[in-house]
Amino acid sequence: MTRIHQPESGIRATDLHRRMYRDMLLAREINDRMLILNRQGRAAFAVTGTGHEAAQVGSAHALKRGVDWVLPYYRDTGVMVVLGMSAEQIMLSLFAKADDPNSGGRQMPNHWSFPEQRVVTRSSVIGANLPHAAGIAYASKLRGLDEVAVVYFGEGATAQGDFHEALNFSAIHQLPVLFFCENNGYAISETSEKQMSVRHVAERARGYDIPASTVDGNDVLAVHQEMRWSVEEARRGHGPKLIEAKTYRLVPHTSSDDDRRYRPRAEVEEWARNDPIDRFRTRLIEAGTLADEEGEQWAAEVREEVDQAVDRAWAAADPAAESALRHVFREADGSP
Amino acid sequence: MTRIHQPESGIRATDLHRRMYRDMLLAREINDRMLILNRQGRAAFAVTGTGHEAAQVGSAHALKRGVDWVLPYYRDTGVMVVLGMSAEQIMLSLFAKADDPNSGGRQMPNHWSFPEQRVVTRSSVIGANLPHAAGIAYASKLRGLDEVAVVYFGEGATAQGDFHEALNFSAIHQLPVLFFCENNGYAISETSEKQMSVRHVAERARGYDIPASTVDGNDVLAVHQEMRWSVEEARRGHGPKLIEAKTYRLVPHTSSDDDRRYRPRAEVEEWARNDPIDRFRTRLIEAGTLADEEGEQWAAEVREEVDQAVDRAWAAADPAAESALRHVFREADGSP
Amino acid sequence: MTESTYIEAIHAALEEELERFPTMVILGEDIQEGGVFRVTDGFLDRFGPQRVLDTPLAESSIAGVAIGMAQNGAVPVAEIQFADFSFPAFNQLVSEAARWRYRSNGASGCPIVVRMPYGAGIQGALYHSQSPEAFYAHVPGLKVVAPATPHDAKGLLKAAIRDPDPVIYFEHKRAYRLIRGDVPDEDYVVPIGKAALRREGGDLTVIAWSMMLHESLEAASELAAEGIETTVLDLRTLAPLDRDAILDAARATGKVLIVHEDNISGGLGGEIAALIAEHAFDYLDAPIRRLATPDIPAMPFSKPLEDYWLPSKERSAAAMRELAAY
Amino acid sequence: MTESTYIEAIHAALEEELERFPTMVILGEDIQEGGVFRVTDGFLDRFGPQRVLDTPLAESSIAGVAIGMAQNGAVPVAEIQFADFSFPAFNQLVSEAARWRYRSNGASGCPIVVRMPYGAGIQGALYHSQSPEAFYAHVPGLKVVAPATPHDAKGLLKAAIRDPDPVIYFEHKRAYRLIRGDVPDEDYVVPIGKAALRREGGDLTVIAWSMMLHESLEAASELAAEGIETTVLDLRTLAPLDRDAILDAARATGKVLIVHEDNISGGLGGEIAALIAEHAFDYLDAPIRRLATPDIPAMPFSKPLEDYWLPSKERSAAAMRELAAY
Ligand SMILES: Cc1ncc(C[n+]2csc(CCOP(=O)(O)OP(=O)(O)O)c2C)c(N)n1
Ligand SMILES: Cc1ncc(C[n+]2csc(CCOP(=O)(O)OP(=O)(O)O)c2C)c(N)n1
Ligand SMILES: [Mg+2]
Ligand SMILES: [Mg+2]
Repeated sequence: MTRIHQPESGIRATDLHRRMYRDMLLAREINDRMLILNRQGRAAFAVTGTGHEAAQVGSAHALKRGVDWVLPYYRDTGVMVVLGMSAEQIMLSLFAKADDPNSGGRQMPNHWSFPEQRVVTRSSVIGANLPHAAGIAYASKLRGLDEVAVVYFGEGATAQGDFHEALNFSAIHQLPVLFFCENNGYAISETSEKQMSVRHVAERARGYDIPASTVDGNDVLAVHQEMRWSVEEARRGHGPKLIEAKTYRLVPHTSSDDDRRYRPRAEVEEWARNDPIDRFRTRLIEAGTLADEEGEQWAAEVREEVDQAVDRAWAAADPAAESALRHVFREADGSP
Repeated sequence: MTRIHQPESGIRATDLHRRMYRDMLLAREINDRMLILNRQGRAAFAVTGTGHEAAQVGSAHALKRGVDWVLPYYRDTGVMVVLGMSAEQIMLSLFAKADDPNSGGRQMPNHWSFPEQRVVTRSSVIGANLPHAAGIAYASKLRGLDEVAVVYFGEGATAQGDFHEALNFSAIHQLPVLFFCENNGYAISETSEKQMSVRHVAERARGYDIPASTVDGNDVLAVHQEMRWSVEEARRGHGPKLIEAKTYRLVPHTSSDDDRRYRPRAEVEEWARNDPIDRFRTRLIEAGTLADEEGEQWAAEVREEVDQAVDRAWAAADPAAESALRHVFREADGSP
Repeated sequence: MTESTYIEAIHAALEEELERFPTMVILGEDIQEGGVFRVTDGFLDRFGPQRVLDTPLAESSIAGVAIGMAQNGAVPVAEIQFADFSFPAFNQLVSEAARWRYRSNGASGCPIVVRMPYGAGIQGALYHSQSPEAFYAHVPGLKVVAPATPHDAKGLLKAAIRDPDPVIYFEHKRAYRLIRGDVPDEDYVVPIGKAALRREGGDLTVIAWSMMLHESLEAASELAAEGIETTVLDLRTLAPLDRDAILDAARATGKVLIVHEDNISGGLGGEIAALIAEHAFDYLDAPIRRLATPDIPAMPFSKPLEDYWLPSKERSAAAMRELAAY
Repeated sequence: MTESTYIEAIHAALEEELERFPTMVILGEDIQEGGVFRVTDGFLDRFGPQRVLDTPLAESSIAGVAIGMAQNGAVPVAEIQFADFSFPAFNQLVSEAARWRYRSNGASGCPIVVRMPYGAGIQGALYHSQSPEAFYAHVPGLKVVAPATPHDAKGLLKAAIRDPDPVIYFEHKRAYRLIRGDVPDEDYVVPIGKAALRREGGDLTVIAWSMMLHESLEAASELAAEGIETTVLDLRTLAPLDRDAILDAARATGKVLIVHEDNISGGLGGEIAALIAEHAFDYLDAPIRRLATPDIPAMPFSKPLEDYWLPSKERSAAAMRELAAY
């Protein structure tokens, strides 16, 4: 049931690949910048996905935008970049500004909500949104719609009761849901051996007869291929799938964490040599999909984009204090 | 991973077998009587294990009494009979009398608690006591004790998040726990296809690398053999196991249920022909372990025993009204 | 108007709303065969297994799946077989459903209904008798209702189903076949958030809901024969509370008794008493009294213990007399 | 006596009890590396991985496994990383731990401690700021404590660990490094169930706990300069409540303000107000006031929203002045 996908040997020079690379660059730049802004004392808290960009961008590009439902987790800057949340919008969230599209500054950064792209709001309670994905997919099926729901989570989340209940329900009803696990080997300080007695999260799917695969999560094309196939399968009514993308976070868990306490530096360095962005760039250049200088130019563009996003977001208005009282229930003015 | 055990062809005429048969008879008599007492308006509620006696008696006889920890569920009259709870004690519980050893009349019948045999109290909340078994076993291991913990439950319970969390924790720490599932194909009215997407509960154990087996739960010797082996393995430190005993309840879910609404009579009749007590008697008589007339005599003795138990329990005192206020916290008089 | 029982009223509300909303789904354990109380009897044949959905025995996912459905155009009405079994779903209800709108800054809501048969008096023992309303009524973002009459049972359930926000609907299992009353033949809703004055009298005020309302009304009749006139307020909605109705009823008599089945400490009676003690203080002529179950972990099974535990008409009447005489 | 911080006091209590009880186990997420707040720093090396146990990310089993351990001679002290994440464990705490003794008719108890870092003021937003004490304090069979000082943090934690019944221990995360105080050098416990009078004055009474005690004490000093003398009661134990201390403090001044971080409706303040309104009614000279957070689903992340939301020293002082002038 578990298989490690190897990417195809020859990468075709497609727009998609260039687009993916660009998205990864932007996600990385946003991730890194959020942490810097925290270190500078400008952002109270940051949680980032540095190192996960291939898993996130590769998978998200397999979705039908505006049709498929997406439930990303706090590391998924890359998913949101693919779905079109701008650097500025993400920075508005980081600074908890009134115009933050996710929550108007109410939630911590990276607690996504983006109705126009069918990203539904989530809490910080790990595991709790897996049943939501099942419920969304049930409604799609009930209504005869061609939609797929994807929920993203870490391997730590798979220890929660809600993981079990969501997979069980989805399998019983053969729902169009994808369970996408970014297995980075750690839940804060705990290694995955403390979360599970099997080697791969994919093995967890066995108890439900849910087809599952383990892919190299630092290989954007391998992720993309596996995800595309799985999404198509789900859309065709063949039921849920679980994809485990093995990856690594190259940064502390959050701005509040000091990962030197629990991770050997050598391990981090080794994974840094396997940086998904570097790997992809090398392959794109080798394949002639990307010119060397383009890579540099894009990096500069992305930096500039994020610089401007930060400046604009920083200058934006805070929420008005009394607005804290709003939206407990639907207001008379007729929000959804 | 899933295997159906065949009983050995020749049954040896041992005391154990006779003892098991007798326990099954007694359990059945108690079960049936509880339901009758309810129908007669003498008991407010009854929940019974008629049909499950082989699974219960066969498994419980594999335990070390007073050493192993037992967490039975509401159907497990047979387990309690093996552990030495008397018919009278069970009837005290049915009638909610002050001397009910389980709860002093506070809990519904069959909510077992029997400290002298290491049966710990349980709620009605299905699934919730599986983590307790894991915790007990963790303490055994921590303290270097040779104990095993067994928790009994139906297949419906395997849908709960707590099932997942308990198996996961037990597997990670390789604890001496046995998960014993009496799969009777129904959770009240819901067939097992509504609870799970796999055919056998044993398959659920795959996601944890917990060895699991499916046995004919109406074959007391098959159950006993599988349980013995599993208990020994667990005691030797080889970690948790799951045993699924396929059986059937020959009666409504509880006295409040009308199973004719959801179960075809033909199905019930077919299982009645597979009654674990009849099957075992035939084999014992064939093997010469039990004489024909002994069977009848025992049945009469057991009836007499239960008659007397009912009479004595019925005559026993109710709890004093104000005693409802006691034991919220430990009292000064120094209970445990 | 047609006379019907409380359970018939709930059944009718579900049926009419299933007709009205083609994507309404009712989900829970054993509901296809009619449910352990027969509330959903006949719906499977009428609306099919996709809309009348038997779930696995897993309350967290019952709530969680309903939340997801509500995001995608379905109208989920979940059943928790007994309110006692809502605790495995507590996180879904409190952390998820209740905060959906708030945390999305009003961008999306979470219109689910969670029906919970609750309450004591049928020898359900510790885990089939609880009144956990205080937990849910404490959660901003949840609406909580507890109808006492067939009229309100139907009208509040319809209101809940049409409400844009999550509603916990407590239906009293002792009321199912015991309580009868007139129900309008045409479509109607009972607005969430409005209490109902069931009786007016100048000597004292009783505030109650669900089955305790009936006990209190009976006690009030008894007292009337003794010349003591009682105002009885049926809260109906437990969150958000109808503050005006509570304060008006308290001010009207200056003496207040609050009656509930939940245990006293931290029960909803405390909140009601606190509102009165803060906002109607100058009108009070007597201590605010609460009659509730003692602080023990839910109702025992034994009948003598149950009788000792549950507030009865007699105990209501005694407390009322005492208060009137203060 | 040695001066220490609140977090040092908790660390010391755990360490000393780990020494005292060879089968004591602390369990939770990330506690081997010291925990996200560093409370358990150094324990892994000292007591080994069996007694300092990193659990899977699954709160229901953290509580459930602790309950099991307690049956078999271990002394479990569980940590829920943030009190906000105790809701997945709600069923284990409410249906299981709290009722263990009651439902076994006193035959066995459930001596577990569940530590929960809680409270707001560190920009933890909706899910790292909550004060869910009212939920747990409502549950008969649970004891609930919330120390304000290092002295009490240590003494109540030791008392909790040695208690034969389940104790929820709320430690305020804003207090960890902010609050300092003297701690005895010798072994001691602070008895569960006893409030502490922190200040005496005849004009009004403030009842608070944990961080809100400190805000209230500062406000009281400020008011003293204006000639208003305040009695300040630190509840310390939230269940079972110290009724005598509450009623005495209320009677002493006839004017009461209750302050807490949890949202107002259904918060513990309601229960306290209700007790006073029933049992100290004749002594009251003013409405019973509550200062708490508004009825919104937990603290927002944005600093202006957080500031708006959290009761401050200034708002305490304003409410106290108003009450004194009534
Ligand atoms: C229910 C719950 N418990 C604990 C936490 C605290 N917490 C936040 S992230 C985290 C680790 C998550 O690990 P994983 O799921 O592997 O995702 P990763 O952060 O590694 O991407 C923990 C324990 C939480 N947010 N929710
Ligand atoms: C958490 C919870 N939800 C619902 C119930 C109501 N209930 C009692 S027994 C039961 C079915 C259990 O089925 P199974 O686990 O297969 O055991 P069986 O009764 O078939 O032996 C249900 C739904 C409960 N007791 N606890
Ligand atoms: Mg991880
Ligand atoms: Mg079953």
